[in-house]
Amino acid sequence: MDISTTISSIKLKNPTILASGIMDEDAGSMQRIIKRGGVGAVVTKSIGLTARRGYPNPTVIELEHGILNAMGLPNPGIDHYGEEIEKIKHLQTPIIGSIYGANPDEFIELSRRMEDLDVDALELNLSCPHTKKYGLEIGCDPYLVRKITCAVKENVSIPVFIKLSPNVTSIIELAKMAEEAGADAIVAINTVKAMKINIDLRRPILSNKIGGYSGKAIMPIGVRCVYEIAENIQIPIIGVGGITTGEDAIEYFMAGASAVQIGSGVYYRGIDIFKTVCSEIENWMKKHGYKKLSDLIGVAHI
Amino acid sequence: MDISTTISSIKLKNPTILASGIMDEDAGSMQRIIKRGGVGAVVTKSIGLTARRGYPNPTVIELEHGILNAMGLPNPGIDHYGEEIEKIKHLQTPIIGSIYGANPDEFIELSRRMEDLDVDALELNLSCPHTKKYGLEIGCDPYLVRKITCAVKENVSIPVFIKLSPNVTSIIELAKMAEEAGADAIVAINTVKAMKINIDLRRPILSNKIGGYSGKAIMPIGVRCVYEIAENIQIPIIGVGGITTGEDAIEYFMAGASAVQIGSGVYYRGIDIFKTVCSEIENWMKKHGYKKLSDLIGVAHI
Amino acid sequence: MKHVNLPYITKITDSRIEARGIKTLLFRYPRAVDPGQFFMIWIPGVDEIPMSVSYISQDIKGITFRRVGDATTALYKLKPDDMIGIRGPYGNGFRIDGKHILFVAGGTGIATLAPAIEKAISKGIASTVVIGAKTYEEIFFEERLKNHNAKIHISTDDGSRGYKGYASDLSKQILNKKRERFNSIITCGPEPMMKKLLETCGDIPLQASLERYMKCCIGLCGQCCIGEGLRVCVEGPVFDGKTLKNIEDFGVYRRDPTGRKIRILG
Amino acid sequence: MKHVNLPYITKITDSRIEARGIKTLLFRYPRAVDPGQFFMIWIPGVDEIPMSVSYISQDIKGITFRRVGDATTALYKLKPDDMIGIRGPYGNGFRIDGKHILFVAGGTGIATLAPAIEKAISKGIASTVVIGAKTYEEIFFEERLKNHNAKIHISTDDGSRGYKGYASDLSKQILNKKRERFNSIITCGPEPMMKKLLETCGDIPLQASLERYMKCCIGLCGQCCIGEGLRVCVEGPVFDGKTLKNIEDFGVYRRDPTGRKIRILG
Ligand SMILES: Cc1cc2nc3c(=O)[nH]c(=O)nc-3n(C[C@H](O)[C@H](O)[C@H](O)COP(=O)(O)OP(=O)(O)OC[C@H]3O[C@@H](n4cnc5c(N)ncnc54)[C@H](O)[C@@H]3O)c2cc1C
Ligand SMILES: Cc1cc2nc3c(=O)[nH]c(=O)nc-3n(C[C@H](O)[C@H](O)[C@H](O)COP(=O)(O)OP(=O)(O)OC[C@H]3O[C@@H](n4cnc5c(N)ncnc54)[C@H](O)[C@@H]3O)c2cc1C
Ligand SMILES: Cc1cc2nc3c(=O)[nH]c(=O)nc-3n(C[C@H](O)[C@H](O)[C@H](O)COP(=O)(O)O)c2cc1C
Ligand SMILES: Cc1cc2nc3c(=O)[nH]c(=O)nc-3n(C[C@H](O)[C@H](O)[C@H](O)COP(=O)(O)O)c2cc1C
Ligand code: FES
Ligand code: FES
Repeated sequence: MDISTTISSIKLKNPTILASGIMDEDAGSMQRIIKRGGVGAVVTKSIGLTARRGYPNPTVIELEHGILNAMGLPNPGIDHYGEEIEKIKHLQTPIIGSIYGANPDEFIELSRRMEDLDVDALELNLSCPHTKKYGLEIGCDPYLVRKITCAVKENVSIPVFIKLSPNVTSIIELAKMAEEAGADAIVAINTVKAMKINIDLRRPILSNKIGGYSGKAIMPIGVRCVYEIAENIQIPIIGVGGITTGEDAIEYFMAGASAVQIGSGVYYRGIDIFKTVCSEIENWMKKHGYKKLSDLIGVAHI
Repeated sequence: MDISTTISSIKLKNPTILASGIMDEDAGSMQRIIKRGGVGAVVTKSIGLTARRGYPNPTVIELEHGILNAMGLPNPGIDHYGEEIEKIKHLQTPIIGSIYGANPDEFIELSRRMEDLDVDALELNLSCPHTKKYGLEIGCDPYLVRKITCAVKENVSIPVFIKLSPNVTSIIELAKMAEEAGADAIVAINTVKAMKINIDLRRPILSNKIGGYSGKAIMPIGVRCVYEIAENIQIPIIGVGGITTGEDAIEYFMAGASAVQIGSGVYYRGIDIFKTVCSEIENWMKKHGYKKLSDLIGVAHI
Repeated sequence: MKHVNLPYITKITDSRIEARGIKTLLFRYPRAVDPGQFFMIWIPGVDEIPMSVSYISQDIKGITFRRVGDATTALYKLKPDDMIGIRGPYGNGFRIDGKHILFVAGGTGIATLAPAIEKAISKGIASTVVIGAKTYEEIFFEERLKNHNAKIHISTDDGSRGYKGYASDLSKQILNKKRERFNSIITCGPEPMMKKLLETCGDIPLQASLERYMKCCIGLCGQCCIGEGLRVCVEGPVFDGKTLKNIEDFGVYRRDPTGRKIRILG
Repeated sequence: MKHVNLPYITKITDSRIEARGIKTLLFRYPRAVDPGQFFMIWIPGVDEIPMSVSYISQDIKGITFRRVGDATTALYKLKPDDMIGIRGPYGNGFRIDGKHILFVAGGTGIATLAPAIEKAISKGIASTVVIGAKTYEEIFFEERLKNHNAKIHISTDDGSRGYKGYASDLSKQILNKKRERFNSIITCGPEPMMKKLLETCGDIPLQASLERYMKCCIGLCGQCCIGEGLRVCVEGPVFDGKTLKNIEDFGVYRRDPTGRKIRILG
């Protein structure tokens, strides 16, 4: 059974990737995910030029059908995060550096710094739905997506992945722009803008009021996005949103994803979810007579 | 306990409304909802100029956390639907006529016809996510929303509600355009674009592939939309999406909705859901010392 | 098999021709199903259509159908190991009680009634069965039911076997002779036939299984509604005579997929 | 109370001052909680912060805290009938077994240990308790524990009561005298104190309850991780000595809300 996969020049021994923002604030947690979880690759927390505290708590709550968060992009800043990356390089698992910025110049600066840290690829977070000025405002403007992608591509030689938001009128258009601009892969999706109000206290629970919805509930939205994107571009897609089982991952592969990221699933099924999902994928493939993962990718486009 | 509410000039004895597309293809089913369900108002199926079969089956499936449908706007056309409306007029429950069209002229024609049928208000479906040419393509262009709203307002004298889609970059902008153009209320939200693939058969289940996600999973998305819209416009909002309990409805009221529509909830809790939700609202209000519904509307904006 | 309303993919385990243009497909479906309930059968790339359960055992269920259009033709072509999607069972099913039940089937209606007849007999209820068909080549399930000791009467429109005429007419004869014997009538077939039966059954309680165009089958879309919002997919497909008497459209109108009323041909 | 990870809104039923700047709040929370577990306490409009359970009864639970900043000051001002949101309980809690446990509390650490001590005693386990505080006015729960027949030793930094010095030093003395008596040490307090204790406890198994900046408490955000990805909110807050010996940062560094390492003041 061959479940290895390739995204641009990055070879992954299996198609499960730790999603950005989950257990990746420090080297130790990524190390645990790599060693015990058995991931194919990790994405770092989204890192900016300077440290950010993020929003006050509550920042994460569990809803009936998913997880709602508004962290506010907390991160120690690229100056401090470097040492965390240093510490996990020896583990031989691809590291994808996630970055966010307010404009093309910030993205350029951060990309160079990340490349200097020797990460294997970059993930441009153009899609955080709840942080003003960062993310969504940028990620929903096709021309800005193109501009940033071009700018970064001109400045680094490692592969550049563009992470898109589902909170837009046409994710297809954004994906096309990114491809045109030279992106090496599309990552879809980030969280869905949502809100939970506590009626006893008559107020939104999250301190930022609006947050991003992830976990089981959003999976059909993520699958739709990946499917739509796959019909319109040639570069690989990394699927993310609501994956908790091997069958979920297979649904994403069939929609057109070459690999998947898992975030909230770590809550639903624990740190071992990556291993578990891989063995579920293998079992399913065995049972259904598939020999390699690539035989599944995009087959639902009929 | 006063749970009556007013949307523009329409007085509702209670704030629960049957959502468009659910049990409203013929007079009999609306009659049952009115008599046994005890709704405050009904919205008709979305009606066009001519009959449409809609898509082949499968058109509706239940997912783990919601309902997915791509009916394809089946309807008998305005010529035939008139008699259904005639038959329920005597029931003294406000009837909101839902219409869809491909351009402003179709909307004008349909609005006039609906007004002639003596409905109490119009709901312009600018938001069906899965029917090409109708709905989303129109509903995501702010200028088209304004144009259609203006055109309809100039041609009828009954209140005009605009139903919006969450599948857009900024629902706020659309709501503002509708308000500017003279809309009497905003209805939010229609279904969320989503897909379910069957991995055994390697294909999307719905014949239209992409469908609209409704039911429990989408409630946090609907609440967010209503909250965002309420911060930006003055006209009333009707909240819809995922409501199955009185507490769900209260969450929408606190987000800014003056009334709510229920669709998929009819599946989760049966035809009686409208009555049940009303008594849950009343019980909650009693327990928490509220006397009238208006004391709840918008209070979560702090 | 977590979600009853999401197609469960299963393989055809067996198929057989029952009569001219009539086929049975058997498949693994390990969920409890009652006689009179139905499935939505997904034929990928073609359609999804309602079909009554015609065979019920622990793990294996079956459907029996006439080839009439695209979907049933595609179904007809399926062979063992081909895959279909099943959701359901939907609807209420028959109430099977009393001492002696008269079953009246028209056309493929016998497919729907067969499991009910077997259940009645297994409960020790005397069962008289009228099987009506256009012509002798379209009669099926006669042997199956004889094996269960049902008393069988046959009618054909062309008189090629048994009584010449409609099943409803033959039933009228039977009822006229020994009306007091029956304390229940259960029927499935063309609506005009069932309507006639309703008119002649007098005060014998009747249950009729209806067909309407189906889409969601979970009681949302309203496509299948009759009378005052009765959902054939939820409150039906089996309705009792009292309810049917209040439904103007019974035997007269149905609605097509657009929702438009269509006259039912007699 | 369906969702453990969504704040459950409850009213303060009672509050009391335990010592200078130390307050207990009691509230209805009908979910099982073990000693050593903690809640996230939502003070609407202010913050949501972690707090160990300090009182456990069937329906009523309590927290006991020191006023140190915005959130604890807001909490401090709350009166009966004011509402807060609670989610949890989170974390693993203490393993309470053996014959004789030495409990060592520094500062508000005794809030976390009190329910554990009560449980130990109710299980018939001899309990020796060291309560360390800056000064005599900040000692609390002494009476509460005496009532339960715990053997109590007091230390204050300024010598205003009991032993003059740190709780860890007093514990060292106690251990030096009758080390063989204890088969378990359980501690909660400033990390440098716990680290010292770890160094002196030798082969007596030790459990220490740690504090780290908390956000999600459901093991996702990674904010609270120490060592090789141990989540204080899930695998902690109680860790055993063996584990702690492998954690370089224990007693030395913690991370602030940005994720940056901050030296822990000794
Ligand atoms: C509850 C129920 C149980 C049924 N059980 C049986 C059975 O046991 N055996 C049997 O042979 N037939 C049964 N039918 C009828 C069967 O569903 C139709 O024959 C079949 O759908 C025809 O599909 P088609 O594409 O081959 O024909 P088409 O050419 O599409 O249509 C032929 C007829 O079938 C009807 N039809 C098509 N699609 C649907 C649909 N989604 N829902 C309802 N009617 C539809 C059409 O309205 C038309 O009257 C049942 C119908 C219902 C509602
Ligand atoms: C598992 C656990 C159990 C705790 N139990 C108790 C207890 O029983 N009694 C008690 O008095 N204190 C307890 N604390 C500490 C308590 O959470 C802090 O004192 C409180 O958060 C301070 O908030 P503030 O806004 O008043 O202070 P601030 O001025 O905001 O900060 C003061 C200190 O509290 C820390 N703090 C602030 N927010 C958090 C947070 N979300 N998570 C962790 N630390 C934070 C800061 O990092 C700083 O070191 C516990 C902490 C943890 C992690
Ligand atoms: C607590 C939390 C923090 C997140 N932080 C980030 C982030 O920093 N950068 C980013 O690109 N995505 C972030 N995400 C989004 C995830 O990477 C992922 O796109 C999303 O959660 C959907 O996947 P899931 O359903 O598997 O969680 C975060 C998600 C969660 C739940
Ligand atoms: C089966 C089905 C059919 C629908 N048809 C329509 C329609 O014709 N017009 C329309 O405006 N909305 C239609 N909707 C959307 C609903 O009116 C509603 O906006 C959506 O389902 C969210 O509400 P819910 O979660 O309560 O179902 C339909 C929804 C479903 C499930
Ligand atoms: S088929 Fe949709 S309500 Fe019956
Ligand atoms: S607080 Fe988020 S992982 Fe522990």
